[in-house]
Amino acid sequence: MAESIQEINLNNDSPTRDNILITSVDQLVNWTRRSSVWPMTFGLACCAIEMMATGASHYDIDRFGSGPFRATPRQADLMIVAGTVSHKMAPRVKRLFDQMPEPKYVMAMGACTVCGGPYIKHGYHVLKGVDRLIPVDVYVPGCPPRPEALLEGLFRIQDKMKRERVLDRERIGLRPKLLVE
Amino acid sequence: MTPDKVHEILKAKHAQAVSAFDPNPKHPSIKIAPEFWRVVAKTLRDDCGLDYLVSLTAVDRAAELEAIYTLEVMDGARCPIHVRVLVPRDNPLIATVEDIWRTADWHEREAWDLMGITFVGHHNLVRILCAEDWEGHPLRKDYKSPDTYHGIKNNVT
Amino acid sequence: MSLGAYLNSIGTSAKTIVAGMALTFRYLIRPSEIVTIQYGSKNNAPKERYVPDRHRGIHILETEKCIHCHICEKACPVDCITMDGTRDAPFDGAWKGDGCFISSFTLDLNKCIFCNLCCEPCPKECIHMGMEFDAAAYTRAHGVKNLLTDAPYSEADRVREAEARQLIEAAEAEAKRRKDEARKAAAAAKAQATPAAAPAAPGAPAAPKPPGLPPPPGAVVPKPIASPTPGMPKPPGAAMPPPPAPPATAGPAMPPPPKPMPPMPKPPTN
Amino acid sequence: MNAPHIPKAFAASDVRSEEMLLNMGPQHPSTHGVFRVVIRTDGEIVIDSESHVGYLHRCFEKHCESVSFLQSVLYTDRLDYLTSMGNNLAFSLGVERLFTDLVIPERAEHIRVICAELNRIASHLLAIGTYGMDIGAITPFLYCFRDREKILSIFESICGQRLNYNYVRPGGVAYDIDDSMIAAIKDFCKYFRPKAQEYDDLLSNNDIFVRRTANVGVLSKELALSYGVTGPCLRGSGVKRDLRRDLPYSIYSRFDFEIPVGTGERGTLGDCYDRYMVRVREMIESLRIVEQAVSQIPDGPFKTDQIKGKLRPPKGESFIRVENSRGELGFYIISDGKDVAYRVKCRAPSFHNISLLTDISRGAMIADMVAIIGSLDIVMGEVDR
Amino acid sequence: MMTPYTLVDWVLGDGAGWIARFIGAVLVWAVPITGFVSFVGLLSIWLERKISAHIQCRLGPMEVGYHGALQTVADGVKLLAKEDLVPADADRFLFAFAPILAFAGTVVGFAVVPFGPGLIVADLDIGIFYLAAVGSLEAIGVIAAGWASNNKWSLFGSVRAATQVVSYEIPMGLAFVTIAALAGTLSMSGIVDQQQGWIANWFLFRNPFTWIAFIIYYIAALAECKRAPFDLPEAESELVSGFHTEYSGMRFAIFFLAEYAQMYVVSAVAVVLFLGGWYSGIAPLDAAVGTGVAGKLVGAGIIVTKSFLLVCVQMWLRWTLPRIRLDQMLYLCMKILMPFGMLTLVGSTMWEYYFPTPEIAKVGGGWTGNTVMTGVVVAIIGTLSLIVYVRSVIRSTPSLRAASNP
Repeated sequence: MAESIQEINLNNDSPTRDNILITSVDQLVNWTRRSSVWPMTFGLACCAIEMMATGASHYDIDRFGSGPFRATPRQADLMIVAGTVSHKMAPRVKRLFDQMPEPKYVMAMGACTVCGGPYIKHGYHVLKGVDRLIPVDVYVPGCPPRPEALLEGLFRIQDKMKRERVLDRERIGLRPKLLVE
Repeated sequence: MTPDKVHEILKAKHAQAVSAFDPNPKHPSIKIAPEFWRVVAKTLRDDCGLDYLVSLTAVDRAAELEAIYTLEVMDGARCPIHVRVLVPRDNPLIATVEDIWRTADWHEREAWDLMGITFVGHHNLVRILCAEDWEGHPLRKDYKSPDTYHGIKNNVT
Repeated sequence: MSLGAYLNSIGTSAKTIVAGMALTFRYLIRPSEIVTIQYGSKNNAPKERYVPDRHRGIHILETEKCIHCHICEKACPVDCITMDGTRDAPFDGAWKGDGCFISSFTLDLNKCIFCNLCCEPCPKECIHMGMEFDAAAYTRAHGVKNLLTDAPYSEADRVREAEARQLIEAAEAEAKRRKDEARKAAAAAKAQATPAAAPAAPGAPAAPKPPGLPPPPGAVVPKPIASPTPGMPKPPGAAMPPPPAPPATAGPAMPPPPKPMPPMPKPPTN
Repeated sequence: MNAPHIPKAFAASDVRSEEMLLNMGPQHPSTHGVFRVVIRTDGEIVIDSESHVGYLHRCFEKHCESVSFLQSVLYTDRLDYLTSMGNNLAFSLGVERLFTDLVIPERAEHIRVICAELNRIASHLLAIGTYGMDIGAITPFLYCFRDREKILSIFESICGQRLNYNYVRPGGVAYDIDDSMIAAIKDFCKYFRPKAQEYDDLLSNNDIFVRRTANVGVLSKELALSYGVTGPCLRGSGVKRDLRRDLPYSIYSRFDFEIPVGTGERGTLGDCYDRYMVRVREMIESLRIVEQAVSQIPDGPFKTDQIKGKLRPPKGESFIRVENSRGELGFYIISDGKDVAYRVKCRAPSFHNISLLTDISRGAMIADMVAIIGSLDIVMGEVDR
Repeated sequence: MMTPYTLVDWVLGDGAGWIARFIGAVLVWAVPITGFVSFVGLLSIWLERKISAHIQCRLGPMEVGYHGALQTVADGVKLLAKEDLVPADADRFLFAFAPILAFAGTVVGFAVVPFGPGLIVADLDIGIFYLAAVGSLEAIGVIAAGWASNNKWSLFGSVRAATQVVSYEIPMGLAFVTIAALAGTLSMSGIVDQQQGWIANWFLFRNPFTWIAFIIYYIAALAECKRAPFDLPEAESELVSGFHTEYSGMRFAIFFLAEYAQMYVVSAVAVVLFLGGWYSGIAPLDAAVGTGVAGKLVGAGIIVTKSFLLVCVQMWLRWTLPRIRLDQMLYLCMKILMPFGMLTLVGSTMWEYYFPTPEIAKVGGGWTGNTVMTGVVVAIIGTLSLIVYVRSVIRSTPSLRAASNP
């Protein structure tokens, strides 16, 4: 079921994307980034409880180096948006995302952040998907997704990190697009 | 403090205020005219001892907006009584009871925010749940949710 | 604060701190207390089976039992199930259901909240929530799942459904035309029969048994589906070519109204 | 060069120490979700605070007016997402109250009580864990989650979901529970009793924890009653009120359990420590209820067969309250005979419990402010609905 | 007293000019010390995550290298490769300089920390005094960081750090003075030499008051490193993350390293002052090893393992105890540690006056008066911990508990 990495190029805009040269420096730096993804505690609603469960003893996200949940956006690499983003909360989410230092990644956890979830038809105050606000790297559907599904999402982020290039500031082809209809 | 006794007290004190009384044991309710509401509220709390406002439900009856106060005696037999206050839809004004029951503060702000009933005399009647600059009162039957909010598309399924 | 209380407070805090430390030390030196299921670990498999039988995971559809009744589509609170097909006549590239032909049955996992409200009212219990839970994806499009092929909804699916749409309309139009003819033929047959019968038995008290359903005018054998269309990885139902579908009975034109929703069925045995 | 200006002795008023406006913003590790407090502090002491809620307003009441009764049970799951079984039970009882002659089978009643009480234990475990983390002890949080994981796996084997169960429905429960699940519940009861003792060593008796919570955030009986506070926060102030005992719904009258009440043992009556201890003792009481219910569970249908097809309660209004883990969760349901409710109002306990933060935290320190918010144990899904 | 004889003299001979000696000192000591500091950082960060994991019934870093061995390397290099971000209107220079100041304030303490019989950077004869002086340099870095990052939370963190670090230096000073009075010298190697011989010779067992001095020193050390119950400056749940809220990437890594380096320094000093430095406490073993290169290596091994054991105790404390409040922290310092510190100073010197440890014990160590005293104290400690253990066993098995209190 997992989408292979080639599929990331769905929104590639530069033809040279496929034969990019991953130098050994890239591989080392990508390995370090991949093995210590520090998530930011950004729990909004029910998905936050499952995120805590992933951090707890039973599923232990610390095994993959993502143990320290940093409270401040400055020290976080991965922003897991866990829970419904309402319109009143949206500007805060945007600001927190901007405060994160580059290379930053966003994981939309739960149906509410992917596309509005249970509140999609009558939720006037709910943002229909957080990718209308900030570019999302990985979508993890579920309401709430199991801790294992969250770990799968983390593995997707790690797979994506494998293809980063240290000098490529704009992360051509890998930087996700804002959903603008 | 059974509903019938409350009804007698109210009948005795404010005869013209009480307009209807439904003694159904499962769901007792009294209808009060809005202009006497503040006075009746005082007697409800002081004389009848209903010192605990459980909740304030704002309902959009097609022609009028209705505020249902669910009251109860905190220490006694816990049987809640529902007091209805109906106000016309165009200018829905109800006197605030914030100083009588402290829970009314946030409940009235919520009723104003979602249903649009203005509570006269409330110390800061601002939106509590929706965003500060939200237009309209979402729980009204004729409410249409906005298509975009701050440029972000909203009505999409 | 008297000297006694002062010393006592130091004593209690020391004692309670030592008690707490003793507890954590017991956990530190006993690796048997570790409860971690090593999910996703490359070197050793997870210890316990982590998904129970009734787990609400990603849906599985048994296409052969589906009667295309749209109940699950209506029961879903977020409308994430969309299906298309017809009960009237077969068309190319259709998945064969139980008395119907389905062209598309997609489920948008992004919207789905895994509440099992679609599987409960299904009269044939052909849609179940499976064990699989991993649906992480890089793009939203990858979240939409085609339940007929158990694969993400691809571009090819969309094109195939557009064509199927035309075929369905054609098939339904043709079926309706055939039904009108049947009704006209039946009406004409009845018109001749009644003037002959009327003078014979005006006084017969017992109402004559209402004429049985007139036999369908010569069962038009619909064109059997050509060989199962290529590109259909999931062979529909039995391997042998599907028996010619009986044309809709000449009785009530629209398909039999779906039975009133039965009381909530017994638990799903998925 | 004039003589250097030697200031005369500093008068206290000369020293400029203006107050600071601190924004314990919607995203803060200790605000238990998206809850914002604007604090005016003078150094470490909080002078005044103003709470802002609504960051998780998910239009629950609008949904109940737009989707059918059966589907709105879903949305009650997501109100107090730590005790979803309790929310489902409250909504189901409210809808059943609209019917005149509806009888719920015995087995369904027992399953409902078991699930509600197990969910209460799970919710209190998380409340105690996060409260320990607010005070600074991280390990109890992990122990609480380890025990909570056992309850979640029981719920998942019963209804398939770990958090939002959609299990207790008007008319009974969605699926039956078989013997393996009953055995799992019995094992949990045996497993959990000694574990509860551990939390005493780590938190309840720990002198640093006691000093951080005793005499902090004292909630007097009158203030609690005037704000309509219910649940462990009210019982922490010594008021013995519990709907399961005062206004018994479902079959709670058959089980014997006590109502733990704050006694002010380590500080004054109604401080943070009392609220915490009430939750710890309530877990043991809930465990007793579950043990009794599991032993008495009869066979039989798990759902009434009086409700056929579409759930269409008769026209009328009903108001029902249930003792959830955070207090009285009430539903005012107005139905006009159709299968979609005309209006549903949810009376959320956390909405009341947090509204008194301004009065209770005046004069406390910032570290105490965090302890007070933790001891009130609010869930934002319920406050903002 | 041995003449100060440091490695630099040994390498360069004593004739070289002061520039050569300075460069020699840099090459011979500064490079290995910073190497050692980063090694200490790597090891103790990994150790902390593993200890905290096993305490919390989970596994901790597993996938990055065998059992997470390369985890800290990955963290470090990743922080290096992060964006260099300075908040909008922060004070750029101070923002950049603060972590350096904090790290320097910690590493400078390594100058007097011995690693073996001769392995000491500068065997100052005022060793402990130098340590007390240098202790508060790191606090200046933290205050600068809090002020420069223009964030109210970090300002709170830095002001709390200021009060804490400065006020806990007094009880630490008292503990230093108690040991200096016993040892008669301030130089670190001098103090360690006094603790030769049997374990009974360690200053910890010298007299009952040094027990209290050790506990006071250890608590004050915890407060200096801003750890365990005293982590008010970077209180995770109150001040978002205290003074290093605005720091990211490399600057945050330097703060992180400074914290763990200071944990090591403080533990090493505790080992030197109380737990017999590089002596293993078994006289024949020390004698057998002698003072040659082997002696230096074994001595270094002993002092480093002892220090890491104390660092592990600090981690064990952190993952058990909640955080105390600002006023309680000051109450503990002013009302408990200081009075008891003065008590131990007076007590231990009077004890030394009435029950002097004869010269033999000081130099070679035979069985003497204080051995009896040590036996008594060890017996008391033993029975006490036995009682606590038995009580916890009784309490944890319900059947016994029911019997014990009907």
